[in-house]
Amino acid sequence: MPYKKTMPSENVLAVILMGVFAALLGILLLGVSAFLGRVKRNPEKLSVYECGVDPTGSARERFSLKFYLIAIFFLVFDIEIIFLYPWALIFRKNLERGGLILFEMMCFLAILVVGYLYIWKKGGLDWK
Amino acid sequence: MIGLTHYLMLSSILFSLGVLGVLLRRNLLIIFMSIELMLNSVNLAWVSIANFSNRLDGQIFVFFVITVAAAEAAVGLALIISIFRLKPTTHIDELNQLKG
Amino acid sequence: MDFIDFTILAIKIMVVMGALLNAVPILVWVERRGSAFIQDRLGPNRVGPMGLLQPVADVIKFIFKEDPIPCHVHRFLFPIAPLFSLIPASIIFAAIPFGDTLEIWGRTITLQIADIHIGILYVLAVGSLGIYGVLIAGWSSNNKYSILGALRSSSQMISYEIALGASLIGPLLVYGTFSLNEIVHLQAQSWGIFLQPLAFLIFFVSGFAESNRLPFDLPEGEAELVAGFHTEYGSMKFALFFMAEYIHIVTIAALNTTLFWGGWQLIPGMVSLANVLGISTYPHSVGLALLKVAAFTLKTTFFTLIFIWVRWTLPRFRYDQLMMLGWKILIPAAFINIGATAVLLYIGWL
Amino acid sequence: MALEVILFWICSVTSVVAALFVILHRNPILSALALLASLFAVAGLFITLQAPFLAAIQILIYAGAVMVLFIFVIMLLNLQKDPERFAPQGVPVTLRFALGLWVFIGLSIPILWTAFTWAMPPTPGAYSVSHLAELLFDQYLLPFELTSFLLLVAMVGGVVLAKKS
Repeated sequence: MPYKKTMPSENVLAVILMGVFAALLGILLLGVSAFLGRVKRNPEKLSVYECGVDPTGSARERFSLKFYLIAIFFLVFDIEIIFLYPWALIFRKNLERGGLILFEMMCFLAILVVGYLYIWKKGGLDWK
Repeated sequence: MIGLTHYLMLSSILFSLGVLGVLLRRNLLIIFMSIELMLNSVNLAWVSIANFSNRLDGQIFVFFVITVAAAEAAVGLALIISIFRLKPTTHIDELNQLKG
Repeated sequence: MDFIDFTILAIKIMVVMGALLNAVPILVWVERRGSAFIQDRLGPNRVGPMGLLQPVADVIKFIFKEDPIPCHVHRFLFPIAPLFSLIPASIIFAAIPFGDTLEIWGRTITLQIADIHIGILYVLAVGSLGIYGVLIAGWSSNNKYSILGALRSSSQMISYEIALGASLIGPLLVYGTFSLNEIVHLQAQSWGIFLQPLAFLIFFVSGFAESNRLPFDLPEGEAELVAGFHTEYGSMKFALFFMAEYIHIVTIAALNTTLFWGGWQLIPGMVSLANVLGISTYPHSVGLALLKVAAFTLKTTFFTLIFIWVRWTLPRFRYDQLMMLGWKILIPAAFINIGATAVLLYIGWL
Repeated sequence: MALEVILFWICSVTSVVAALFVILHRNPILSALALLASLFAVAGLFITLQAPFLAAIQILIYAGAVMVLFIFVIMLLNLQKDPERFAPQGVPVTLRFALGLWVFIGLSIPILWTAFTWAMPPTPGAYSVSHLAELLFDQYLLPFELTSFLLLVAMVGGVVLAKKS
């Protein structure tokens, strides 16, 4: 299939153009609706939505740390996946040079599986 | 033409903005963000030198710098949270007792 | 990048974005009629024949309904938040090849907006930005329900994103290239599904969780959290979130067909069949190219309908079941799939 | 070529302006979003420097995971606007500003002074991602294996610190 390999900067232009198109569309719709749908302001409508009950206390008191733990694990496993990508890319090509590449990644994954089991046992993953 | 000096000047501007952020601001989180900014400008310098010297080693270092920066951010923010639990403030000047 | 290339690019973007935006009202109509059919009731049939004009009525309602910005809300971030989830959802489509090359007036046009050399990584990177729409909407509306809903739905999207990323490594091992265009070319003989069935399963399930669709839409569960992160959102801003969700569904369905079901390849082994029957597989004939685009759209609509069909049949997960499935079942399964594919490739079976 | 120059100037201006916003803004969430914009601009610069793989990783890890962690912490500790931008007590602000400026001058003098001459001008598209991957897995194998220990430590550290309830 002879097709012209597009240069990275042309791809960036295409992506930026598409992003601008979507953004303009969103802003256009918001603008039209803000212009056409006149807002009749009254205090009841603009207050915090609490199923009709008056809001009590500040909206943002502290939350359980569970969300924070999940974010840390997400970050660490995301980095792990980042290392898997270049490995997966050249895995098939490097198979001729013997299984060294397979062994390298298995050590990398083994250490992280130890970490995963540690988290599992320490209860980082389960949700009360 | 965009030469290497353009990129290195840009990364030095970003680096000094990060240093300014660390020095001027008293909020722990903003200091942490300016450290990420400094790391980011170092990455930019690495990649531009790698590109202009036609070698890939610079890109590998950036790969590892991003990994270390992310792991450091995770543990650093865990520290900030445990400090916040002792004393509900992220204002750096109030954290001057070693006790607790 | 001369002027003609630019216009071709602009036309391609217009066509794709037009198709995406028209798909949203059609999907709304299909969802309403489909759910009615499944629950054995009629569904909208007042506006126009068989309720076909119902989506048009919705759009008009959304435009004319007043859209109050409540006073306690962050003035700058509140109206911007829907764009944060609309833009990443529609940008992913730039890398998806919806057809083979087309030859008109001596110029070969690749039916793909941007043949990005790191296709799979680009899709994952932009996909991971969808979380910001949820987070900023939840934070800026300054309301207890929306903040808790935002935290819950973004931590759900986070945990299923690892499974999504890990499941994409299986096909990458087999194909050995990031570019989605080459992946579709490699699937001429046998589609990805036959080589990587487990990866398809994990990708499909975490696709549901990424787009907050049932059975994973607990944060919008009507009973507990009122409406999750978009509690304070009025007419058009809510419609934008709604549109972003539907575009996200179509994008995940399109990714599914590109990676596992042979993108625009008509049937597996199509080339050998054509040789047997003697049909000219002249690569650039317009008829064949349009047939391939039709094959791609057919498969994508099939998977989008499955999204809608699942929504009206499966009950909703409890939150701890949802997180348990994500962390304790999908992620180990994805890593087992990676190890198994690597070992099979090493032995030489795959 | 004109595209590369335009892309360079757009990305560099946005990254500097966004970096300024990170420092000057009093509301932590807005400075987090400004840092996000700066990361995107630097990712764009990576693309003009023929490192698309790094641009994707920068967006995936930095913008997609680290910044989400920051916003989670900001929402978790529900931080409000800082009372004042630069706290007056401690070392006077002008001295701190001068120190920052001194760092900038110290950095930019050698850069501007040396005329960079390279044996070969950068050949566009010389290296692809698979070159990077092959280099990673044979010459830089040791750091690669050590990063798994680093990740293990980060995981264990995060759990121990955060679960001390």
